[in-house]
Amino acid sequence: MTALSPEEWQVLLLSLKVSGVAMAAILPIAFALAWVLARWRFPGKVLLDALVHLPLVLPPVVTGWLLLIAFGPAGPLGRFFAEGFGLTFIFRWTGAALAAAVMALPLMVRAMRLSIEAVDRRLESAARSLGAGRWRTFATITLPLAMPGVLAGLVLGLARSIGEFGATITFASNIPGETQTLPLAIYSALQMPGSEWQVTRLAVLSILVSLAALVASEWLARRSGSRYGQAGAAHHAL
Amino acid sequence: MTALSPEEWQVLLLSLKVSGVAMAAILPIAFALAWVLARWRFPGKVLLDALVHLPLVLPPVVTGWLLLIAFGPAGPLGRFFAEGFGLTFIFRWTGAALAAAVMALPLMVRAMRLSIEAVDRRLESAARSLGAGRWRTFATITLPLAMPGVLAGLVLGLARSIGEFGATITFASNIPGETQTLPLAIYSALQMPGSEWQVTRLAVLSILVSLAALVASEWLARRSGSRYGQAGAAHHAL
Amino acid sequence: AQQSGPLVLAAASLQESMNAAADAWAAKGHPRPKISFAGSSALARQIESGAPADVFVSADEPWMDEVQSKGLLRPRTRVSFLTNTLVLIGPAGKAKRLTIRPGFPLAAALGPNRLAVADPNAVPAGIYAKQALTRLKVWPSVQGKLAPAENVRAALALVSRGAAPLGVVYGTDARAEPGVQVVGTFPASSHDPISYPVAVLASSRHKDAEGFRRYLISAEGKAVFRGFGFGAR
Amino acid sequence: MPFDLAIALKRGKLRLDYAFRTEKGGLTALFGPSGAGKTSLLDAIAGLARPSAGHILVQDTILFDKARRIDLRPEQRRCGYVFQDLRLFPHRSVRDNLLYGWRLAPPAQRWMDLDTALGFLGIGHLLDRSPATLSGGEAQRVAIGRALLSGPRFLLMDEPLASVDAERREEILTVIERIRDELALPILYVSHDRAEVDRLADRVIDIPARG
Amino acid sequence: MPFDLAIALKRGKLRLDYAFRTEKGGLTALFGPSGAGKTSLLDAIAGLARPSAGHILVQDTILFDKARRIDLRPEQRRCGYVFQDLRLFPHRSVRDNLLYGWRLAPPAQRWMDLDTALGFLGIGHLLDRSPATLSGGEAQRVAIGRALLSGPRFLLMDEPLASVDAERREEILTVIERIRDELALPILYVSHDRAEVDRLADRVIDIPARG
Ligand SMILES: Nc1ncnc2c1ncn2[C@@H]1O[C@H](COP(=O)(O)OP(=O)(O)OP(=O)(O)O)[C@@H](O)[C@H]1O
Ligand SMILES: Nc1ncnc2c1ncn2[C@@H]1O[C@H](COP(=O)(O)OP(=O)(O)OP(=O)(O)O)[C@@H](O)[C@H]1O
Ligand SMILES: [Mg+2]
Ligand SMILES: [Mg+2]
Repeated sequence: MTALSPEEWQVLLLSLKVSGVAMAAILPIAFALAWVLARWRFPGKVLLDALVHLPLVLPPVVTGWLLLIAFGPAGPLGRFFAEGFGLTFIFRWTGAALAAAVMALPLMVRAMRLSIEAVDRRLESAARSLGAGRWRTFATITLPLAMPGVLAGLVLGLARSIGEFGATITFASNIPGETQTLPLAIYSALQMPGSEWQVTRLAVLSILVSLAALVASEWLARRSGSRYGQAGAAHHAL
Repeated sequence: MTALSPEEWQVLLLSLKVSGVAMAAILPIAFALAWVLARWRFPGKVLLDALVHLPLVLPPVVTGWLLLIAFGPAGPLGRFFAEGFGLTFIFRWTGAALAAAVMALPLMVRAMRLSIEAVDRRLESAARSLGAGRWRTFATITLPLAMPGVLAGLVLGLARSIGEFGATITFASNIPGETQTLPLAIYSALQMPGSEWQVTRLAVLSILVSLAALVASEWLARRSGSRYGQAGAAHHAL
Repeated sequence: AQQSGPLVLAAASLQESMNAAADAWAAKGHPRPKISFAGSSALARQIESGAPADVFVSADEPWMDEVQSKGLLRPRTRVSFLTNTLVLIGPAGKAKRLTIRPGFPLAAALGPNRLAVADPNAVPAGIYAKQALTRLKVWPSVQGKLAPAENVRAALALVSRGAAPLGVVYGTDARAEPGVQVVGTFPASSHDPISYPVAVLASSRHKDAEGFRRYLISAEGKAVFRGFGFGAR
Repeated sequence: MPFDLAIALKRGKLRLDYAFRTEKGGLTALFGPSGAGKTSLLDAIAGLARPSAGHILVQDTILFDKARRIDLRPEQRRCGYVFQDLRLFPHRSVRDNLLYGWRLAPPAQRWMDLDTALGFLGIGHLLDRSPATLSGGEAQRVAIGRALLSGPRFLLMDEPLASVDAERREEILTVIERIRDELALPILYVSHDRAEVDRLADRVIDIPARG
Repeated sequence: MPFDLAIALKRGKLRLDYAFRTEKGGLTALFGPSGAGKTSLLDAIAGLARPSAGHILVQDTILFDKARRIDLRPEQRRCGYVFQDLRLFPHRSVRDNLLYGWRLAPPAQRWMDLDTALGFLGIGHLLDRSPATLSGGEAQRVAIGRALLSGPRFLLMDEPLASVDAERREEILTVIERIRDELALPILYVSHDRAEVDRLADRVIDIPARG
């Protein structure tokens, strides 16, 4: 494989920017939702759960269309962000990031929720009685213990956001240098007959990016010792 | 909302068939992969992991295209299944199920893997010393303890398969009554101006299907007592 | 912002030709337009939601009608400037010629296999194909043997990959893909005229928008598209 | 008064009632059959189980009073709780477990340092280990050390020496006696070992069997 | 010979060596300081830790022999292991925990039935409870019952009475004595309680401290 062309660099860097910003923005929201779904009990919880799953269930094009209605220049949220923060989404890389974040959300919430539910709450009460407040207990006990789910959620979300196509093209359009991420570039290439080589190069780029994310997450998982439970059990190997 | 038209019924029932068969077929494979990734150590594990994530990373159209190459009439796997089992995929509902299964795979594997990794292996060795062989230990201890992940994987996979569009239309085409699932019907409707009402009806159908799946999974989770860990900890609520 | 070119929303099937036209326009000293290629329906919805673009090139008339009916086009800028043909294709080197006339034996030529088309209920190329096959009285015999694809390029890929022995696509697509060959051309009378309208959007503030539109519909612009097999009006 | 409490507590279908006062400092042993509710009582005092009625005072500080709507959060109660099920933090080294509460306590409240604890508990060589690799008795000693190092105002010890060997037990008992006498810390101590109780306790509270 | 073993075992950086034989049936106590390697030895005999060398025979059956490449799987060894950390199955009721091994054992191998076990362990009222809701001593008795009900050929008991109250302890000890005498089951028994050991043990093996 020869070196990347300037256009390929542009697409790659844009993809990284879009996915990176999407993950950074959605991670706390996803964790908060996972927390609420794991720990709280309230009427309508199933509805919130369903709402979170929505971007998974609906065809991405429909999600993109809904984003267009909500976050477009005339949409209520679109106006809110434009007037409140000077933030516009349509035809901008921020829109691609928004689409990627929304599509990644359900995957992240599920993985994190699973790990939060698995945390032994007796350890939290031990921390409390040792003098740690709610927040410190959360930061020093719950969050590290839920780390495998956070990392899994991040990997899933990142992979999903790297691959996001339908919602992005519908909502943010396919503008080179602004919203043309890897999958959109692949789509454009697929529109031209005889572009297999170009498609392959772009697909391999996608794969490499997420392979890097995977390796990084495995490394983080090992470093954060998030598999401590197995360390002790290792000598019980049968 | 008025009653469903015959076409809508057809789409709904086909979607249920496709997703149901996809889940039934992929569940054991996903669990086996999750197991291997959670429990085994071998060179190239990261590669297997990356391979599993592939359908998430690549734009669905590319996955569909790869399926076409592998499972098409001329593809190696296509030939294998056609000759060995009389099973063809292209342009058939089985192809839509295959596409849905492949797209759901990474989500299912991650959720299951997370739960398998969280199983306390000391409990497995206790079962072994009480006379249970590997398989019985698996069936009576490991699997039930990993059930939250299995259920989460099923819900994620089902939602994803209900929403699957790009790979299906590329690989299995958009044949009414054969491969036209809910998202494909939605797509067709979206292509025509003034079809918002039709799109909305179909989207609501999708949502209802996965809401039902969610409720069922919550019910199963409660019934299988998969949150036993929290039962005892409930009185430690702070 | 006026340093960069106008934002053009163009149907995905114009990918190569529109890029070539933009290059030619840029070579004349203008900032190169930014072009977003997607399905006409997606682009039209973006325009309807108030997206700030300058020029819209649709692959069919109904979506341009839709946008126009909402008052989103700059008055008197809409022109249908390109035409295309509809052809029957088969895999390169393997397909036998078929004469396309009323009642021609399409079903027999397919045998047990399927005919690749763009979605005949939704996508323009599919709608034209359905019209043509209906007028030629072969629709009833092939109606159950269709493989409707997401768009015309995907239908093309089904044939070039050997998944379908025959397909109905635009002449421009068939010409660009070496993996297929034209088996026959549908008479222009068998379907509505295939035309591509262009218009400047009402919200456009870009000084080059009208200039680029004029270039596209000029003899020079049309020549670029002719090079890709389009007809020009 | 070191301990002054009268509470009602729900555990599943069971309702547990407790009421006692201890007159002066020292070590109070809780003695009673398995399942009588000793751990439940300690949980309530630590603020980890909420009584349905009553009050809890430790050294004249109100930790809980239903009528006056006082319910101090666990982290405000400053108890040094050695849990029956230990509850070491599995993701932290033995050192970090030991210092968890120590680091949170204001220096003025600390009354034991790490080296002292390591000495009489005999766990100096385990500092860098993960709790999952400890033997039963090692883990138990770490749990004792963690509670003592958090600078508590009173101790709740739930069978703290259950799987500690005789020699080490002797050393730890001596330290507990010193804490009782020199620091005058109120201690609630659960044990099934009559000899231990007789030696340590200034007073024995009997928790009768229920149900 | 009830037990005949000589093995070397790795635990982290530690290397543990054991070698002893017991001449006739009965109860052998393992006595030694915390961290000496008592649990590790029981794990090796149960087949849950693999020795790097040596052999393990119980009642003349070879469970492990490095030289002859024999290594029976844990489920083939038929040991009744009361774990120091109990290891009750959290997703099953107390009843299902108790009957887990019982159901797996061929009827001819069972030598105790559920009612007998419930009787002397005093856990009849807990059958439908989830292990997470048990008190420390209750859980421990369930763990003893589960091991006895699995119809084992020999018992490995790791501080089985650590948090059981005196009265109940007496009853359980009586039953263990009966098992030792009437069934002539070899028992390896870990305890830190000298009195308990003196009363039960036919022989005491000292496991010295290491490192
Ligand atoms: N969630 C629950 N549901 C039902 N019963 C419960 C629950 N939690 C605790 N119990 C019961 O409450 C009683 C008191 O339990 P507790 O742990 O306080 O006993 P204890 O005196 O500490 O016993 P031990 O000496 O065995 O540790 C026990 O009988 C226990 O089974
Ligand atoms: N994974 C490990 N890494 C390092 N050391 C370990 C590991 N597992 C066990 N050990 C050490 O091996 C030694 C023996 O442990 P074992 O559990 O057999 O002790 P024990 O005699 O049962 O002690 P106790 O009476 O406290 O239960 C201990 O010092 C323990 O710390
Ligand atoms: Mg207790
Ligand atoms: Mg031990």
